[in-house]
Amino acid sequence: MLRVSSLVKTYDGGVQAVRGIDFEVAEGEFYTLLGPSGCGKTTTLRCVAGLEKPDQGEISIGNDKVFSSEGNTSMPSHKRDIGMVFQSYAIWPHMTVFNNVAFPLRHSKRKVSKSNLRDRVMKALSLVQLDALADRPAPFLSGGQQQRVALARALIYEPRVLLLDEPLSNLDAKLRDEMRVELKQLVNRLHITSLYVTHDQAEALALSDRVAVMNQGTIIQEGRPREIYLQPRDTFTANFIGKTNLFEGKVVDGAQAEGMGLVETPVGRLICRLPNGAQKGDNVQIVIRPEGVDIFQGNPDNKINVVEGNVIFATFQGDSVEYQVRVGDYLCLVKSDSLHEFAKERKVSLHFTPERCLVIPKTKNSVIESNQGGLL
Amino acid sequence: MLRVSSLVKTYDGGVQAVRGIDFEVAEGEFYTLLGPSGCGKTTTLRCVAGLEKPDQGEISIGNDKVFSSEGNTSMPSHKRDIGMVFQSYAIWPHMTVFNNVAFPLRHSKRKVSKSNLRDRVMKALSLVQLDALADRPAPFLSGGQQQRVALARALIYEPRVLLLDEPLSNLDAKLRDEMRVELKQLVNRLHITSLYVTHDQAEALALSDRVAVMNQGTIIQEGRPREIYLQPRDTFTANFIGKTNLFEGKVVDGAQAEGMGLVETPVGRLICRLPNGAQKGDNVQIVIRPEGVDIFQGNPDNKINVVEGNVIFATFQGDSVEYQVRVGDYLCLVKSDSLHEFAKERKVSLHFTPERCLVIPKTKNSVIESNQGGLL
Amino acid sequence: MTAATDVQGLSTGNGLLAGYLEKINVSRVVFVLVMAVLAYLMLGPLLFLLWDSFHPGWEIGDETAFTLSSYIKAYTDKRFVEMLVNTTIFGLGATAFSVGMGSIFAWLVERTNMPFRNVTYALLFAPIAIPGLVFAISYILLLSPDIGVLNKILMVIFSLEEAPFTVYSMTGLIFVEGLRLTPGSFLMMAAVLKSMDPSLEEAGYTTGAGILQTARLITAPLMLPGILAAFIYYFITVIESFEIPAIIALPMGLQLLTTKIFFATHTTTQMPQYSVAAAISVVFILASAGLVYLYTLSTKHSERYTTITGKGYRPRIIDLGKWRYAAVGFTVIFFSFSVIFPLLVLIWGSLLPYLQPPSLEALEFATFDSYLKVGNIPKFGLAMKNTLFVTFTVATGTMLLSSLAAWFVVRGRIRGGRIMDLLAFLPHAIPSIVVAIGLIIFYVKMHRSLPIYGSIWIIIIGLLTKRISYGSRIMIGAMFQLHKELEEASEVCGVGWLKTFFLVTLRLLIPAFVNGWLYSALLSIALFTIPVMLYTPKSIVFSVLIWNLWENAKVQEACVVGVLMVVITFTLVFVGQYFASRARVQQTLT
Amino acid sequence: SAIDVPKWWIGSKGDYEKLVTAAKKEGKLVWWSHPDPECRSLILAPFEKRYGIQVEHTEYTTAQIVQRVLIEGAAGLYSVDVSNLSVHHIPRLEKRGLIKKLPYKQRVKTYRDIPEMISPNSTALIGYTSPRSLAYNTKKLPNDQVPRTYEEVLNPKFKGKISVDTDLKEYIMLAQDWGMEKTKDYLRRLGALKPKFHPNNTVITQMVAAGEVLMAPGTIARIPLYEFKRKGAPVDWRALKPSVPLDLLLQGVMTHAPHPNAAELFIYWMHGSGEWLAGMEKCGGYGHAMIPGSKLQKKLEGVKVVPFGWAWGVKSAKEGLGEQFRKIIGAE
Ligand SMILES: Nc1ncnc2c1ncn2[C@@H]1O[C@H](COP(=O)(O)OP(=O)(O)OP(=O)(O)O)[C@@H](O)[C@H]1O
Ligand SMILES: Nc1ncnc2c1ncn2[C@@H]1O[C@H](COP(=O)(O)OP(=O)(O)OP(=O)(O)O)[C@@H](O)[C@H]1O
Ligand SMILES: [Mg+2]
Ligand SMILES: [Mg+2]
Repeated sequence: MLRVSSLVKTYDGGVQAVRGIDFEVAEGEFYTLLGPSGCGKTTTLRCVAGLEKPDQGEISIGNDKVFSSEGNTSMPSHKRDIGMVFQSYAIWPHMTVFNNVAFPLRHSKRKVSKSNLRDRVMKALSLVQLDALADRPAPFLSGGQQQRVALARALIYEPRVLLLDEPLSNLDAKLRDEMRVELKQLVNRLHITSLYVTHDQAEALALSDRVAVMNQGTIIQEGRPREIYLQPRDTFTANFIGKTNLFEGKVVDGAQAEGMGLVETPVGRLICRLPNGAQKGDNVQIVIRPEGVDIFQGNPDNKINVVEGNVIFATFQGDSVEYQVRVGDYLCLVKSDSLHEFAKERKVSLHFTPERCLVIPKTKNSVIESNQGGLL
Repeated sequence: MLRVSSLVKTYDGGVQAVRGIDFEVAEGEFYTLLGPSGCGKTTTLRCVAGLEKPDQGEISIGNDKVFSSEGNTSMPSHKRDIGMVFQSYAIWPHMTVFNNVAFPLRHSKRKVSKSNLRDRVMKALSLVQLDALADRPAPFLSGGQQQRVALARALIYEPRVLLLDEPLSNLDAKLRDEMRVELKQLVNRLHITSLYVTHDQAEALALSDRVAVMNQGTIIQEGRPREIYLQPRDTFTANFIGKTNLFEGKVVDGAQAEGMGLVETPVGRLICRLPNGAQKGDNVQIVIRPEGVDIFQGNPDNKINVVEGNVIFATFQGDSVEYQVRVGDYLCLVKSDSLHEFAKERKVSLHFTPERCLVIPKTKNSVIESNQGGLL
Repeated sequence: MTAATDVQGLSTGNGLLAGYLEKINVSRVVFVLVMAVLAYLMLGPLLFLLWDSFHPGWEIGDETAFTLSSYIKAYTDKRFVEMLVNTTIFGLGATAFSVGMGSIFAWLVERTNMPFRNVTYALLFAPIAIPGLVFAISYILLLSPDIGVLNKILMVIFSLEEAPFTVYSMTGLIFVEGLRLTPGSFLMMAAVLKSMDPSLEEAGYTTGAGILQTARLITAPLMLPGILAAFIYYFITVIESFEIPAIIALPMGLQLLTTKIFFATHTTTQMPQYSVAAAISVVFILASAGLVYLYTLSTKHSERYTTITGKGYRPRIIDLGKWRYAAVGFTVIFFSFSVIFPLLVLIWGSLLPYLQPPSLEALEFATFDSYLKVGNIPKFGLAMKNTLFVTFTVATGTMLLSSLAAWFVVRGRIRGGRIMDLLAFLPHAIPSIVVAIGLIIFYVKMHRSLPIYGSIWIIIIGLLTKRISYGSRIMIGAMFQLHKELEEASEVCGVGWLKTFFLVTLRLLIPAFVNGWLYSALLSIALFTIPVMLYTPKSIVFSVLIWNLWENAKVQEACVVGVLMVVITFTLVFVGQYFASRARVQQTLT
Repeated sequence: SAIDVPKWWIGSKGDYEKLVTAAKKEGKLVWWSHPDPECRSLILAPFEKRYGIQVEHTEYTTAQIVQRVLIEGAAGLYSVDVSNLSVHHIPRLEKRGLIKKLPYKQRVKTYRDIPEMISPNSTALIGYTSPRSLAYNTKKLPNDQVPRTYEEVLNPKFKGKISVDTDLKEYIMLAQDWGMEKTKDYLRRLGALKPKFHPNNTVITQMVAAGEVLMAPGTIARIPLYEFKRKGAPVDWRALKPSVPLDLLLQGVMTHAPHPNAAELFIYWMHGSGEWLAGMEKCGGYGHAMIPGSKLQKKLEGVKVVPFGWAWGVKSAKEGLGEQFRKIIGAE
């Protein structure tokens, strides 16, 4: 339904915002661009919307080539038949809810009869559960309601593609959770092709059919949420999607059963999942999610993948407690059940579940960032 | 250190923003006001800061009564010796980082010598790891850096109380996590009395020594994070702090061991933790957090507190999967390990850990909200 | 699916015209149109000015070769340096005074709980409508060392030998001119203040800086780009104006550049020398271009100063406490000078056969006759009708054009936005008399193809040319504050650029539009140089009527019409404020 | 025919009939002249009534008028029939062929009898004359202290209390009588008294009336002085000795007048009939010092009058005498 190829966009100031991006979104698919601030997500989306003119590349929606640097075509925004939800919602404050939603039908080429208009607007509003507020002036809405108006306005004319730029990021934490669920259900129900932009990994994982992790204007990894989280292909993805313990290591024995192998790490030898083709002696990196580490007291029955350490810091997070545990010279992040809490300075044992110890080839750009476990 | 009593504030428009609030923050304590948008958190904070004039009540900082409606005293902001971090940071764009931080020492009554000034500013900057950027103009900072400048500016003169109004809410999800850790460490280190405002429960739980849950201008419950999350005193708190399964129930047997009792619920009889004084026949509500429910397949060994249901919806969240499981007429929220996932429509068993089934007395205002488990 | 068919139509080559029309980028077309209109409005007078300065007498058909004589005459005048120095002092002084006052009032009205803020807002407009001549003379009646009432009173109270003040001094001149320009700079500064996040100031208080310190160290520097813009605009206004200097500077023999222009163009003992006036105007134009360039340099990063709007932004009112009364006192004193005294003199003048210092004796002559006979003033009805037409057309035209230009300056991804900015600003530097002659020449020559010479339209064009600079300043400022996603949301959902501009952009900018409209309208009513030069019996307007009444010594009638103009002004201001505040209420809630 | 030839017409009857018939056919004429809306009916009504020709009058200053005529003329656009002009404008318009030579003296008795009324090339007519006198505030300046001569004006006690029109036209006229040196010297001495310079007559009269200045030598003794006095303002005027400058305001018919016959008839009628002069005198202040028996002529009897000479007007304009004088007195 939507195809973007070799997209390049450099801003006037010389900022290379997008450096050759390719992706395709199938009909009805929910596709997310996920990446840190400034990585070019919004730029890509705006190119698709026709609000920014790319320097190179091609963009097709359905069968229309809406942009092509070679063909020198560039269809203006208002002819692309897309819907867009903006980060600021961009609800027009001088209109009522009804008029906001009716606007695309009234003032674009797709005019409809008056009675038909009313029906369609009310249908769109009931879709987002706002039918009761149709006549309220837009400024008198809460954030979540405004967000829903923005959605209804983008959906009412059944655009071929729905573009969403961090639609939830201006909402309260609580409301964000609620709207996330609502949005997912709505999009599922309508089976609408969506391109979503966010820097919030939880959002991306929860909503998407497929996620593209972006950094510095390029796509680093593309895949289903599960793939992205559980099998990051490099440290950037691993780090960006959730918290991570990251160890340097060397493969000691690559011949264990079911793709498992033994790796020497600064916290000891760990049985890990090895990638295909990993050889003994390879320098690798090991990615272990905090929830892949069990924390307990006393001596374990099984000594495999178990190390000892001291609790440095414990953060109660409601549904879990996050610990920073010192193991030798390393700080390990551990996430565990919130019902019990290990006090600071307590001596504890950590068990690294072997199948959650992921080994990835060493890449050059693996910067150690501040919120990951790592060297003290 | 800070005492607020019977604080009332009504805005010109007639909005009763704060309706009688009392709390006390001990020296060095980190105290958080947590509540939904519009509940009066900011108003309370601004009253403490002297940016808003309360209608009634008393506010003391240290030994000074900075406001008293009876005594008719009202100390202006700049004499209260407080530090404040604004949601928008309010970094002055016409100054360098250094000058922003030096401002409070230069232009208030607490003037210091020039060499001393430089030292203190640089010390404050290194506290927030910005010493390298001292001479950069403020507009050329990223959000996280601006946030840290705002902190340094508020801390440099060692105010008696530090006030923070959603300082993290304008940051990216990733950055927010990082800054949360940083803030917690900094405040711990400096042992500074802090009053924090947020609507993000995760933030409140992770950062605070004590949390006050607010709603509609009043404090609903006050306590340590663990208390607030694990022992909410009513459904508002339970609901607002994290996701919750909420059942209506009737105590069937109040005489079980160790404060446990048997409660009849729409999903079956459950062994729950009973509050003191719960009597057989009492109508109650049962609060069970999604992570308090285990999900598995096949028949369990133990049939106690186990019910069967169908997976309606599964949301992959990275570190966990959230399920909506239909049990009879009820939708249960369940959170479990992300390594395995139960497909939609799958028949599963749920185990409600007895000690995580919390019984609270039935209150009138227990509205069933949209994001909790509940009637289908 | 319309888009799809369009593209097919294009690719198959069917309906070439339809395809071509589809391809036209509306915003580009409008850009070219606006650019053309601005260039048309501005290049006419500018080219005339330049050409005439090298070809003296060209305008009246003298056959003249290229010569530098006008420049030599203008710049080798032995008092030229004196003029330049005086003009600069006058310009800086009056601008500083009016922008300073404008900023103070903007701050008081927008940021504090000073009582009577709304009245203040409305009253600030009043001085614009009082005819400049009357405004200036009223200061002679007030502050002249010989007959000034205020001086007399002070001399009695403090038993002084000599009058404490004199209006005949550089200070007096600066004071009167500054008073007259305060309303406009107030509007500019209020817009700047409105766009500033109040928490920046609050951060000042919480760190221990007092109200005044915060105002000085934080509010003022943050407003700097806005202050600078207003300063440049008013500096040019001051050095180019002659209304007040004619009554106050001329008598004391104070030499300004505009004095020279006045003598060159308003002489009856020889032919007017527009070329000399033009040569001097080049100073204004260079000053404008230079200042605008400086402004662009100094505010390169001003976009970074723009507000972080959205959550957490709410207008905050500073409690002045006891200082409220001081603020009101200050306001009352200011208004006494800027509005009440001149207005009283105007009313006083409308009751008496000629202007005289207020006294009981004079009261004997007082009569309301002239009010009753106002209908007898020849052409009064026609002038009223024309004035309303001209005012509405000029104000509306100015603001529409300014809004479009502002869009391209602020949003346009089209190169040339900056040029458009300059095009809109430069006419401001061309003295009205030069604009008027330029227009006469142009439209006399064009008369066969475009017969608007002698019609009311030439007046409208003249006024439009001069007003566009203010309108565009106001709209550019406002446009910077409008989140562009509001417009993009409309385009994305299928609404074309032009419709979006009117349905969304302009609609949301109504408060600024109304302010700019009012100011343009009031100035179009009040200023007379251009209408007096361009009018015909059919296109007479109030300002001309007043001027002619004055010339015929019908001072009383002139004052009556002046009072009527003030009444119209207030009506316009109140109606305008009503609409603006309604639109504002809706918007501040976002 | 029904057309009565008036007594003032000295041309042939046929000429008159032809002129009137053609003029009536044109039905209107466009007259640009000095501001004066109230007198308009007094002055023009007799003409309009007698001939049924409508006069469209626009108030422009002579400077504005000559500008427009020249600019329009250069572009071949002609919208005015009869214009009010100053002395130095005439040769310029003649040179451009924009002002019409008419047989004034052959058609109208008054013009034949007082040939000074007609410009040397018979292209313009002196419509009215404007003596310049001393305006003074009657309340602040007792009658016995009012200067009688130009010399008395220079009394140091009047320092700063004198208003001077920035045009200095009166001194340009006086220079004909005094000679250049004396005039310049006088201006230098006047300048030393720090007079207040004002840009126009109404402002000057206003300042005298308000008492801001005591007197204004060289003020037009017509509107607004007359008007102010009539309304009770404490102002009066007096002709200063030794000589009274007399400004000449000319009327001329444009070569390409859209209504040539109406225009010609109008300008013949102007001083031919006497109705014009009567109207002007009734309406106040206006007059014609050259017409025997007129109010102004009587008033100036025995006074030395210095009219603006035709050649002098042109010469002084060419040399920029006004500017030179302004520099001497310190206004520019
Ligand atoms: N109009 C512009 N002119 C110049 N540079 C720009 C412009 N818009 C964006 N950029 C730059 O291009 C890069 C990519 O910006 P973009 O807005 O696409 O990032 P993003 O991934 O959406 O980030 P965020 O999560 O902060 O919204 C950034 O470095 C940004 O500073
Ligand atoms: N200046 C004001 N004038 C009138 N009403 C106000 C003003 N400021 C806040 N309110 C109202 O007072 C109530 C409490 O506002 P407050 O800002 O304290 O809420 P909050 O808890 O901080 O919410 P949020 O999380 O959205 O910041 C709200 O209903 C708000 O609309
Ligand atoms: Mg973005
Ligand atoms: Mg708040």
